[in-house]
Amino acid sequence: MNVLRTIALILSLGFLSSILFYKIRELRNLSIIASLSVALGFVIKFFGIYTGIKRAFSYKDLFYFKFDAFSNFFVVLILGVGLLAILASWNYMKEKKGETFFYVFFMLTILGMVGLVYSRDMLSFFIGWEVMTMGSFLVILQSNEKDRFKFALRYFIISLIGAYSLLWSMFIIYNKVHSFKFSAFNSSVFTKGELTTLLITISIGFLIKAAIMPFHTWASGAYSRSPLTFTAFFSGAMSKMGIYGLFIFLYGSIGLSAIYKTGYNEFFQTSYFQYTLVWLGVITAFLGTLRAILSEDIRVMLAYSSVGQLGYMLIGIGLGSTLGLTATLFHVVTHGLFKTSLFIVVAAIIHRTGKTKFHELGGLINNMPIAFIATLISIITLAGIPPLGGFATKWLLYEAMIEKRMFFATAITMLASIGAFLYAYRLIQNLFLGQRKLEHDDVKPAPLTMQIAMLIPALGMVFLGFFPNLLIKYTNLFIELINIDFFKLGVKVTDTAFTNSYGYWNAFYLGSAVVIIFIVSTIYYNLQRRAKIYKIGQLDIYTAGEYVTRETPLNYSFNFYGFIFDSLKPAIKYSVTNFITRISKEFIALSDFVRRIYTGNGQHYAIFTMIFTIITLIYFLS
Amino acid sequence: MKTTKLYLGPQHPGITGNMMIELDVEGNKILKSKTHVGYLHRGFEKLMERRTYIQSFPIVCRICVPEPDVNENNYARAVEKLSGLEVPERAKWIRTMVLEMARLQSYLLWMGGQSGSMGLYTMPQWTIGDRDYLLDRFEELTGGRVYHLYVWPGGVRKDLPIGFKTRMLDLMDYLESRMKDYTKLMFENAIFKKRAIGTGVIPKDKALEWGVVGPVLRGTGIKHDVRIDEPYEIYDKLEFEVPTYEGGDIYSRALVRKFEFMQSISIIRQIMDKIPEGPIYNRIPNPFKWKIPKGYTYVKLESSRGEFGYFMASDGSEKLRRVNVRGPAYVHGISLLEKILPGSRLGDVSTILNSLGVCPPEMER
Amino acid sequence: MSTDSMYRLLVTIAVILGSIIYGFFINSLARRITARVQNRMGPPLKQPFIDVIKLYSKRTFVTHGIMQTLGPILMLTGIISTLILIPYGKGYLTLYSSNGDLITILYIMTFGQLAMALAVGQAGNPYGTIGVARGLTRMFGYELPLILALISLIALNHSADVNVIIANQHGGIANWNAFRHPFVGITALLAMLGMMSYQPFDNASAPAEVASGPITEFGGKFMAIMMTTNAMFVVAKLALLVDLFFGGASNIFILALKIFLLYLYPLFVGLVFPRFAMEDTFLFFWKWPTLIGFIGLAIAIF
Amino acid sequence: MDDLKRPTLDSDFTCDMAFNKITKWAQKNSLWLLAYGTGCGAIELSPTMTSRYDWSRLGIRGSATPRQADLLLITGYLSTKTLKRVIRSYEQMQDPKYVIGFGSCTINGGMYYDSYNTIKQLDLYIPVDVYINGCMPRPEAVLSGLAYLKDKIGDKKADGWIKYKQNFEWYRENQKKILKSFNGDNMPDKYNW
Repeated sequence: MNVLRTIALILSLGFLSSILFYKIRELRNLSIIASLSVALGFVIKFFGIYTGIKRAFSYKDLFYFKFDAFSNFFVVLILGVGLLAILASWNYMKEKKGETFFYVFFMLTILGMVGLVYSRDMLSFFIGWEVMTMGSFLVILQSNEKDRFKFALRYFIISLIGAYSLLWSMFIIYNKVHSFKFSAFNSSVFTKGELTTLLITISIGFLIKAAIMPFHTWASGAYSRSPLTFTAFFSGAMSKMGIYGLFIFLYGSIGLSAIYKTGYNEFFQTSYFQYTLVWLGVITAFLGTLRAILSEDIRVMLAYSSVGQLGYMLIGIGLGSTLGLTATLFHVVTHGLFKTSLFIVVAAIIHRTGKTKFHELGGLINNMPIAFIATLISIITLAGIPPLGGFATKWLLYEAMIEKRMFFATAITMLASIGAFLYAYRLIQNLFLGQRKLEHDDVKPAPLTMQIAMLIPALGMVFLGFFPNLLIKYTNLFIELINIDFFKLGVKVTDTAFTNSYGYWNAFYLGSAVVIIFIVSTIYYNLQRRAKIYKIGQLDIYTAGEYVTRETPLNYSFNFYGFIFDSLKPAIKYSVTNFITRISKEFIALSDFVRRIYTGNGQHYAIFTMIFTIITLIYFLS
Repeated sequence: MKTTKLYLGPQHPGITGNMMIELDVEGNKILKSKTHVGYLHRGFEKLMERRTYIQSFPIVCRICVPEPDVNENNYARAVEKLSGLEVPERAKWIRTMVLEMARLQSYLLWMGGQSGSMGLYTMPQWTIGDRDYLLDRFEELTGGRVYHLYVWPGGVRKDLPIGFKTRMLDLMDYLESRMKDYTKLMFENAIFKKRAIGTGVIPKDKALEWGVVGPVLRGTGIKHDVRIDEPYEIYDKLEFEVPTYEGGDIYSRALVRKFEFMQSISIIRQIMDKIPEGPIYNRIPNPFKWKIPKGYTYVKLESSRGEFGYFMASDGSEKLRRVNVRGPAYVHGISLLEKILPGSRLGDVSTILNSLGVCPPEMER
Repeated sequence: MSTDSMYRLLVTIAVILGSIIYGFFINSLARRITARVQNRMGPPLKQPFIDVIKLYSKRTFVTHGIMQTLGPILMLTGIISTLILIPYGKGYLTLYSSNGDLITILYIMTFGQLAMALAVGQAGNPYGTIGVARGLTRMFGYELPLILALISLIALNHSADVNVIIANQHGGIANWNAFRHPFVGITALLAMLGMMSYQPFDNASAPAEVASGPITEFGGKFMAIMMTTNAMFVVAKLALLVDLFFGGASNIFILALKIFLLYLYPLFVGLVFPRFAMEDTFLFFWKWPTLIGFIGLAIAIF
Repeated sequence: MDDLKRPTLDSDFTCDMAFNKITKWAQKNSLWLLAYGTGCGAIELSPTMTSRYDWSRLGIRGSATPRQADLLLITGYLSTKTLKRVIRSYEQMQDPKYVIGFGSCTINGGMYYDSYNTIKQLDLYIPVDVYINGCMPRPEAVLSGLAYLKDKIGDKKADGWIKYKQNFEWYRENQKKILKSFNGDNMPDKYNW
């Protein structure tokens, strides 16, 4: 039995049923969910099994697919997040304008992604890549936002640039090695200059998909204007395709030795190219965080947060050491979990209230307790506070950077993660805590499917917090699998304790200590015999003696970190988005000028032709 | 709603008394401010119409709690003006001294409030402790610490006690030496300067139009002082300067007050030096039968916070017909505050409030 | 349970209780010193203990919701978790510091702060929320120099292990990190001003601006636990700084002395300075301390 | 006032009053005062709290918000507008809580006995544990008043907060008599806890 064919069959069936039953909601959704879960179960079943099954698939030596643990890792992420997103969409997309086509294009995107993850040649990789881009572009158009065209188009155009950059580099490779297969790549036939160009063009293609600064300009618009359950998938799984591509191209096919050939820095034990990647990641992490802190729209904040988090992953890739790659893979999982959960929470809130700005919300904790718990766990993970899963990434990443002696970069990355704490707090404060608005008194809890979809990742995060070693056992496997020079300074994992030459951390002991201390504190807290805790009303707060009403705006939420904004105002003016906007304006002006040449008047064309002929003649005759 | 409504007061540590500023805040920026008063309204002007001239003295000083003597002085001078009562020379000197002492203690209180609002808590501990020495002298002179009932129509109640002069001069020396510490701790403090310079600016061209008076006005660079413009008591016989500083911000107001503090010390020294001997009061008729001829008058003086005026009308009976008190805090605390607060930062509200010397009881009377 | 881990547990409990008592003790000593500077007597040394007992003996405890009730417990949890990761000496006094390095300590410190922030949020008071926003902004400010200093230490010692860093400072005052690497020491000391929330940087709970800030809605038992955790947190922070920059300690008494002396420094700075405006607080840390920190780090690396 | 019933302490409250020695001692020696200068008396509080008289040596300190405060000092007269805020602040404070009427105005209206805007007798509206008379009372008088309150707490006689709970309707009625727009201004009718 061929595993790949089976998976393709199951997913194609799901895709077809989404087209066939596009009018019948229950049938369509159930068949999609069934196909995704069967495929997911299938992948998980054969996750580490490579014997007794046929796991490669090729067609005329042109398309080549392979079923291996590394791809499976990403496929599980794609299918899992996809499943959750579709589950959440059941209620979220209900009776929305674009509901019918949403699922078709969603499935198309998933199909493309699974295809590109399993592909082991450039051609099928590129086809999968384009299907994914196209599908996601079409999904964005299914949302109800008025300005979706503008942002979808921006996303599409920038993605196209990335795709062409990728295509170009593929042609260069084919020109030299005469094969599209990854395994056929041979770095010795390239010169140093060619390799450098290749690395740059390939990276641009993938960095655009991962929304790394300065290629992030599409991200905030596309993330915030798509149907939000799709954004959960977009940010949770799809943005990682850039990371996957970098993995597979840089360390899978091109290989470290080829990268080192382009220039090697003894001090940092890394090539200049990788060093650039690290700093791009650092800058992205920092500036993305800063933008997230200062945004007023929930969706935009999460979008910039995604940009920042992708920066961490790029750092790990740039480091190229075992520890760094482990950190990246770990973060791919944790980010997938918490971003999915958060976007679904936000989708639920927007679904129930119709509000998207922070200052229009507040005090929803009693209306949506499950969403609150999911958010709480997600933001603790996001901020990387022990004992939940997020801290493992942070620890691995910092130790990896310190190991490579990139101390400045470490400092700024750590600062960025502190910044994440700031916006994470705002996320929970302005949505769930504080005073509830009068019009939100009878907001119902999130729909059941969404509650399930937001709680499952939360459980995953708690589990990863206590047993990060289980995941790392696998990631170590992949890293060996994709043939990286195994560095001596690897992370040593014994049970739940992590040790490397610089530091150590024991997840399980720390986690259990926190739990034990929590239990003891709770007992101590409730020891007092006479203690009666009275629950008082929402408005019974200190307002300097004044009496307030429900109409009084008592939530502090707009311009929450106004201090930072005021302090950094001069610097914030210069953003890449503004730069691009200006360039596009200039471009329009240029086009305007060009339009003047093409007036449509035959006589003008005649004159131009004459002038051109004369100049050419003069040039050749002289 | 983008804005947050914050109630600064009446029960708030940042407010200078029992009043309330209702703020509409957007982030850290204030969009709108509205002063609410009425928490301290006792109806003085109505109460005084029911009391005889002398009976009004005990309540008149309670109009402005931090600086009661200006009210006594104003009221006494208005009564004297209406009734044509003469004041002996020595009484005038003593009255001036009391006024300057009141100014000193008021500035000490202000220094504490101003720096306390910025979180420099050592300063109020020092200045209010030192202010108590002034209150001791008040107590020695008048018998009361806060409310003195010392100034009387036709003079003052008691003569200076024996040895008062030396003790007063010692105190002046002490305060002068303490001022050096205050300067180091507060006026030349880098962070104080950083917060005070450029905050709460009152434009010079608007200051007079807005009715700003006192040190706040002199802080914008306009020289206006009742003591020099229309001298009362014995201010024309004394040598002193009235400082002005350009800028109109908190810091220039602080410098004006610092300079005036030193001037008051010098004035008290001059008074102690030159005070003539003589009687201290002219007898008034039986207060219960003391009828003051029909008429009206307006008296004013320069209090530590600005021009303080009393308009009084008598109808020939033993009781006042109408009195209207014009205090500086009314302008500063209500209309001026509502004009200069929008656009400033939330953290500066209390600082600006303190620098204007807003005194709620005087606003509401 | 083996006798070894038994002893360790007992020592840990003793250190936790000791940190409460010592935290209160230096707090009240600081209040006495403050009072002396301000020309007055000050409260008796037992005052913080009296305050806490009184807060516990309050009759009503009011809460606005589940997070406000849970917040103080989580805060206590976070602080104790921090405390047990910091070494206070040798042997059993290293407590459980073998379960986490400097980075772990840095991150687990924020646990308690998050819990506090959540509790404040649930109370729904705008002053509380503004206080938290200010506190977080200040944290974002001072973390930059602090991280630079800590990274420099890691770079210099080739280890993020606090015990190793202490061991490397062995042998006299000149070997202490604060003196051997002056730039790093200065950066850490400047960042510490922000950590201790004394005067120039006490924006979060500035009475004249935001009433009592984050603790606005907390009374009775909640307030008591907050006071307790604050006392513990002060000890934890200072012990960490002593460990990292001032040579650690061979026995607990010298550690206590060093903690107290280090505590005096932000106290005296606070006594003679008013507080910064919020923007200036933030910018202050990102200007000079950061610059010095970068220089220190550059020296440490090259 | 004839209609002021002496509070009868029922068993539940008597049980509460039986503090053990240590909590009683703590409550005595740690009085946090609500920073609310309601009237002109606030001017004498600053000397009392600063370097010359320094009440912190008696375990007294200010607290910015009512949640943490034990002691409400009514410094002088209360206008009706302030009374409303005082009631709110008092009800937000947490038991046990004490009230000190400061100055003659709280006892009988003092200087403003005939004013149309001030209340004349404070304990009709909130229970008062200790009065300090005088206008103004000197810092020494304030300190002695505080010392008296401490003794009262020690003797379990500072039971104003229990009185307020037990005679709540009576107090509310009185408050409503003077505050005409009591319900119209969103004042909560019930005592919150």
